[in-house]
Amino acid sequence: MISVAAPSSAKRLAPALADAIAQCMREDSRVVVWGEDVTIGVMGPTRGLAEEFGLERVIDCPISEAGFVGAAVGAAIGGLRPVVDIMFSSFTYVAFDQIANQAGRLRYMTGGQVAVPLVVVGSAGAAGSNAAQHSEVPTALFLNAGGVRVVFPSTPHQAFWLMRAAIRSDDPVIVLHHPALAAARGTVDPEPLALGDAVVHPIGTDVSLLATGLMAHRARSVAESLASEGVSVEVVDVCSLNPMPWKAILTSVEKTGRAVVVDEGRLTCSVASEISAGIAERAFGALAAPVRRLAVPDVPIPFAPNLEAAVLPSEEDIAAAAREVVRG
Amino acid sequence: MISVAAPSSAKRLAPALADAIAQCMREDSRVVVWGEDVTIGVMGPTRGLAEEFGLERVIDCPISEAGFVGAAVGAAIGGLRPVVDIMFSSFTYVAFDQIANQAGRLRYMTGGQVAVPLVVVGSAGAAGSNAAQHSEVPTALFLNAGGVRVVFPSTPHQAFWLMRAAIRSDDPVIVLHHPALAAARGTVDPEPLALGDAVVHPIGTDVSLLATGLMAHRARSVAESLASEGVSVEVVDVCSLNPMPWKAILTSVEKTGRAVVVDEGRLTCSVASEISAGIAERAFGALAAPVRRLAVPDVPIPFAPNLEAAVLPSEEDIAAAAREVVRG
Amino acid sequence: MMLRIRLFEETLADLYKRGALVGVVHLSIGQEATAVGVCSSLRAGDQITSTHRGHHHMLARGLDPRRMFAEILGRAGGYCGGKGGSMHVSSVAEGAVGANGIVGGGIPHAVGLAFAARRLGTGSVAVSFFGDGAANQGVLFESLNLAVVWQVPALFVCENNGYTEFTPTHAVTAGESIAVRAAAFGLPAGAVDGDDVVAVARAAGEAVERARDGRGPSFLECRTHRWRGHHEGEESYAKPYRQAVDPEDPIERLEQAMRGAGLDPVELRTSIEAEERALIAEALAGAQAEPLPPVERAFEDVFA
Amino acid sequence: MMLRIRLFEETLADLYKRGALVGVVHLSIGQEATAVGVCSSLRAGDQITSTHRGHHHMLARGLDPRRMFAEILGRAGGYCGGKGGSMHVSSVAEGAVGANGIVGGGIPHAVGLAFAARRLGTGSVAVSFFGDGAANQGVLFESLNLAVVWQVPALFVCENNGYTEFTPTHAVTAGESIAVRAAAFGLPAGAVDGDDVVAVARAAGEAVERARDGRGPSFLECRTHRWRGHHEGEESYAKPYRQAVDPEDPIERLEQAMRGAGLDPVELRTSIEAEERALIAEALAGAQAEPLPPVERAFEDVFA
Ligand SMILES: Cc1ncc(C[n+]2csc(CCOP(=O)(O)OP(=O)(O)O)c2C)c(N)n1
Ligand SMILES: Cc1ncc(C[n+]2csc(CCOP(=O)(O)OP(=O)(O)O)c2C)c(N)n1
Ligand SMILES: [Mg+2]
Ligand SMILES: [Mg+2]
Repeated sequence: MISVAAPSSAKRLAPALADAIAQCMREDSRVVVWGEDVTIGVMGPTRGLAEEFGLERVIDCPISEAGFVGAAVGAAIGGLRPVVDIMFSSFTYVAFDQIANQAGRLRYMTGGQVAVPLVVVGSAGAAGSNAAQHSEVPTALFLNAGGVRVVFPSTPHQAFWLMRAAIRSDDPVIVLHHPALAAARGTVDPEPLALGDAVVHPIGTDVSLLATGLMAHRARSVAESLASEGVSVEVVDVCSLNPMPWKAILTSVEKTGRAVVVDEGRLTCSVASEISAGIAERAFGALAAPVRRLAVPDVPIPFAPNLEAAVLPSEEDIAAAAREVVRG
Repeated sequence: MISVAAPSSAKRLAPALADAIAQCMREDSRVVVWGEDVTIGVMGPTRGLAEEFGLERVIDCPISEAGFVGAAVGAAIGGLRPVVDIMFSSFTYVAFDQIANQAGRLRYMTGGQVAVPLVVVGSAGAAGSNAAQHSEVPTALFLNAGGVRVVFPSTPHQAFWLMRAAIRSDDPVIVLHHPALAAARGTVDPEPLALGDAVVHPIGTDVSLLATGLMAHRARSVAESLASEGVSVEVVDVCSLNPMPWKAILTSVEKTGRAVVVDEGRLTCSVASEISAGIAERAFGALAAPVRRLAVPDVPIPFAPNLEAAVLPSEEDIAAAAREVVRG
Repeated sequence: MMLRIRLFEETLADLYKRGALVGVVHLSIGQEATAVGVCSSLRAGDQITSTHRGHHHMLARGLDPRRMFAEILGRAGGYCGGKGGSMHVSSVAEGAVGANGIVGGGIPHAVGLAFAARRLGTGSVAVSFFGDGAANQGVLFESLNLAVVWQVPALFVCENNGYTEFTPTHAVTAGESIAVRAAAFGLPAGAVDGDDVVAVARAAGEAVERARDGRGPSFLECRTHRWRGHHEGEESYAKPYRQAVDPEDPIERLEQAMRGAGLDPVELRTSIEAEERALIAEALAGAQAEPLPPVERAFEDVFA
Repeated sequence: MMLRIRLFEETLADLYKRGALVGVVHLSIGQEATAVGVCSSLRAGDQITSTHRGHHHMLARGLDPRRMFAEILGRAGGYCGGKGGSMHVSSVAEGAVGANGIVGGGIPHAVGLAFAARRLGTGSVAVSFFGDGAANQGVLFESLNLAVVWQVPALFVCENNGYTEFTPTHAVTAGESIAVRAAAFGLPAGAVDGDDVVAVARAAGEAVERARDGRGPSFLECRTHRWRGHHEGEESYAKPYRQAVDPEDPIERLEQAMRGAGLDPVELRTSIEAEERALIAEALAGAQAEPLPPVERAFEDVFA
């Protein structure tokens, strides 16, 4: 779908998510929204929807994540397209069976009899001392559990198009958004993004930085600062994680021969590990240096601001790793 | 603890787990066991315990995984050492918050005030058409969630010593056992194993096969068959996954220069991915070929025997991959 | 229909004994009346969710015994192409979105199916079957609360056979009864003799009508008996654990009722039994003649 | 003690307004009586589990305001070394295993703590505080069932302030009352005026005694009021959502009671208030003087 006019006037990330949901709700009466306090839209993605679409389609839920995610699975099988705001994505742990073992398995177990067009949207990442149970990035859990698509937009443009693609998809899709990026600025351009896309920008020749969410922002600003040092950095924003945009990743790494994967999830069995292993398998010959992983060490996110900062990959960490793989 | 006599007369894997629990219960009255039908010991690890220790210490639970795993977290903080049999490890999804967000975070969130000496034991793997919800290997989910130790013994010797180590540990430990190996034969030798150990056998020089559980058995028999082809295979049984035995893994790979990681979990963000990425980072120079990953593709486990067999890494797959990395 | 279920399950028991089945098989012999009684008031478009022990629900819902056998035998012609098996038989087109291997896992699905039916104005209802053991899964209570708050056309049917696998459910279940627990969530909740197909049909019929009329969800506890073990082959490790029950036979109960009504069940039964035996035998033969699923199928159907 | 809580929380509200706090802060102003009433019958060795809104529980349990401020400010001297923060304040040594950021997450812990106390013969009890919103989490019902089946010395205290974040709880909660839900699980369950510290203390006292005597768990619903928003700073996005409540002041209620008993609270209050103000001011000053936690601490305490 190409158009000249901007598809959304949203100028910030969270409103772009809300606008994508609103447009889908206008186009398709099967789209309904539920979750805790979605009428107020505490978390952003559902703000303003209740006013336009009413309480029949925007429904505040009790604190029963397993129950209302499970109900959304049933509603999706029953012909609706539910968008569930789970608030913080770590609350999916309370509903993990419904996501992994139900939404992610039913189509297969029934031999393709059912589709589960369900969207679960939740915040992921550390944003100022929300501590261990409200700050983590569980992307890798969803990728390993399987059966669900996963996207993690880092700009309003990505947010609008990927949320739209998620709602229009016939598969369950987890949409993650970073609380520190809720107000991130940017315009929504007419070129759509689809599940499985990556955004390569800036273009560079010396090293590929592969990152998502807040880490993609840090990677882009590192690209700028390293340019002044004469290091040409390419950033691949892996805004879709399932499907994983291998083509974009491998094209970049085969060009630069060097890769640093930056991940706000925990290191072990992380997205960074997956991308590193996949590159090693598919582009070993092109590698001039081992793929470097930067991620949260295997610790929960601490509360104190100075400790929180210490466990997240910083721009300094990213720049240092990039220099290292380039200069050896 | 070294002794000349065999510490356990168990000759099969599941009884070795049960014997380890029994010995710990004799030594330490704080050790209690609960879960569904643990008095009958449906799954094996608790069989016979009720008869010796009575219903005060071996407790049948209602189908309330979140409740009784959470209760075990509380009991562990309160001074007991609960061993919870969750039956099939995929049932942990129903209790995932209690494992990941509670058992795995409380020590950290409280600044070290509490220890959570909890063991959760469950079967992992496909064993003859138990289908999608009773056959998977969720190891990577626990490794990425963090805060919990994970072991996955493949022999009676490993089963006895690692279960013993798990119960004596002050950390939460997930003990996985493969349903197809419940009756696997072997003797329990006096040399103990600790959390973080790997078992390297057979020794070889051409290629390292890194595997766990049923896949470790397949790797060992591939080692035998390839020997007849003149390929010298070393098998590293990664029976402890957290702590990950990096030293044993790297020592082997630096010697052979070639590695195939065989994993019964799903490929994406798998243990295989983690080991591959870790080797690439730490032993890149020693690699004569890219690390190969063999795992279940990103599909649930199907019911039909021929389909189930098709999604699991077979001895043929393993042998082929080993030949490939050796002969290039 | 109860006879068909009985014969279908006896056939599986026999196949299991002869080593002709793979996986774990949970039979419903003794529980026929709950499935038949409840499904008797359902129509096309209605959906049921079921459990690991769900063959009777599926047959009562009208599924084809041949395709069910084929699924349980892991053949290409099975309802799920052999990818689901005994615990996951389903036929969405026939109003059975399916069985679930996770106890309680299917209960919230019924709430969502009922919500969708109401929103789409189909006039359909959703029924969730689950056991007494499932009455200790928190998600049941979350589902009851949602169903009542949303006033969706759903019926929750607890098949209380007294056992949670090998544990007598009363030993791990507090409170007066499961129905009483449900009632505390503000929906009509009653208990009925689950071996009396007429009583079950009457109670379920009222509840389904209530749901269709937009008068909200209901809960029905059916007290029944499990004749066989938790699953076939359990003797291998389960010591005798059952209290002496003297299980009632729902089929005989129906025949008594007929006699009470001055009808002679014998003739009817013999004729029906002959028919059903033939039907089941043919279904099994047809299923056994089915090919295995092609291997490529293992890698399909993860995503749309 | 109610005054101390009030002043502690007002101090935090003020700090928040001045931008001196990080993270999300949920205050307990208006709910002092439940915490104080319940904790008044606890002794050393007993343990409480708490929630995201737990400062009042911790203070009522006797924790040190200075170390609490330090934790909430993310300082080295905080109870959790600054790694927990407002939602995770805890002091195991003082009988508060701690607050939980996951609604309902701490409830089963109390069952296990009580089980351990009984098995180890300590004579201690475990109390779990949670809100009315948590009464829709399935794990609550699983925990009630376990506690009754196991007959452990536990007390479940539901602080019903009428709100689940910004949603009036009655709008998402079916059934007559939360206490009625609990009663269906077969334990003594009652509701009490949660703003009347004397009534709460009496009811909780009986329940704690019952637990200590080995007569099993109890459930207590305390009906109270939340004076402030769900958390500080919510005005930024939460449109006015509160029905006009005319919240009762537990402190004034106590003073009325004293008057009723012929005592003059004024003098007492002025003296206590002066003391407490000094104590809180000193505690805050002490906390603010604390250093930040050393960065190495971020990488410790994952495993024993
Ligand atoms: C979440 C979960 N926990 C445990 C099991 C193992 N399991 C399978 S059937 C069963 C007993 C179920 O009892 P009930 O609900 O009464 O059904 P019944 O077997 O009596 O028909 C258990 C514990 C499971 N499948 N899922
Ligand atoms: C599992 C989970 N779901 C949702 C949340 C977000 N949340 C935090 S507090 C809260 C409301 C809790 O209401 P209640 O239990 O009544 O406690 P109160 O805030 O009124 O003290 C919610 C929904 C959470 N922390 N955990
Ligand atoms: Mg039962
Ligand atoms: Mg509340």
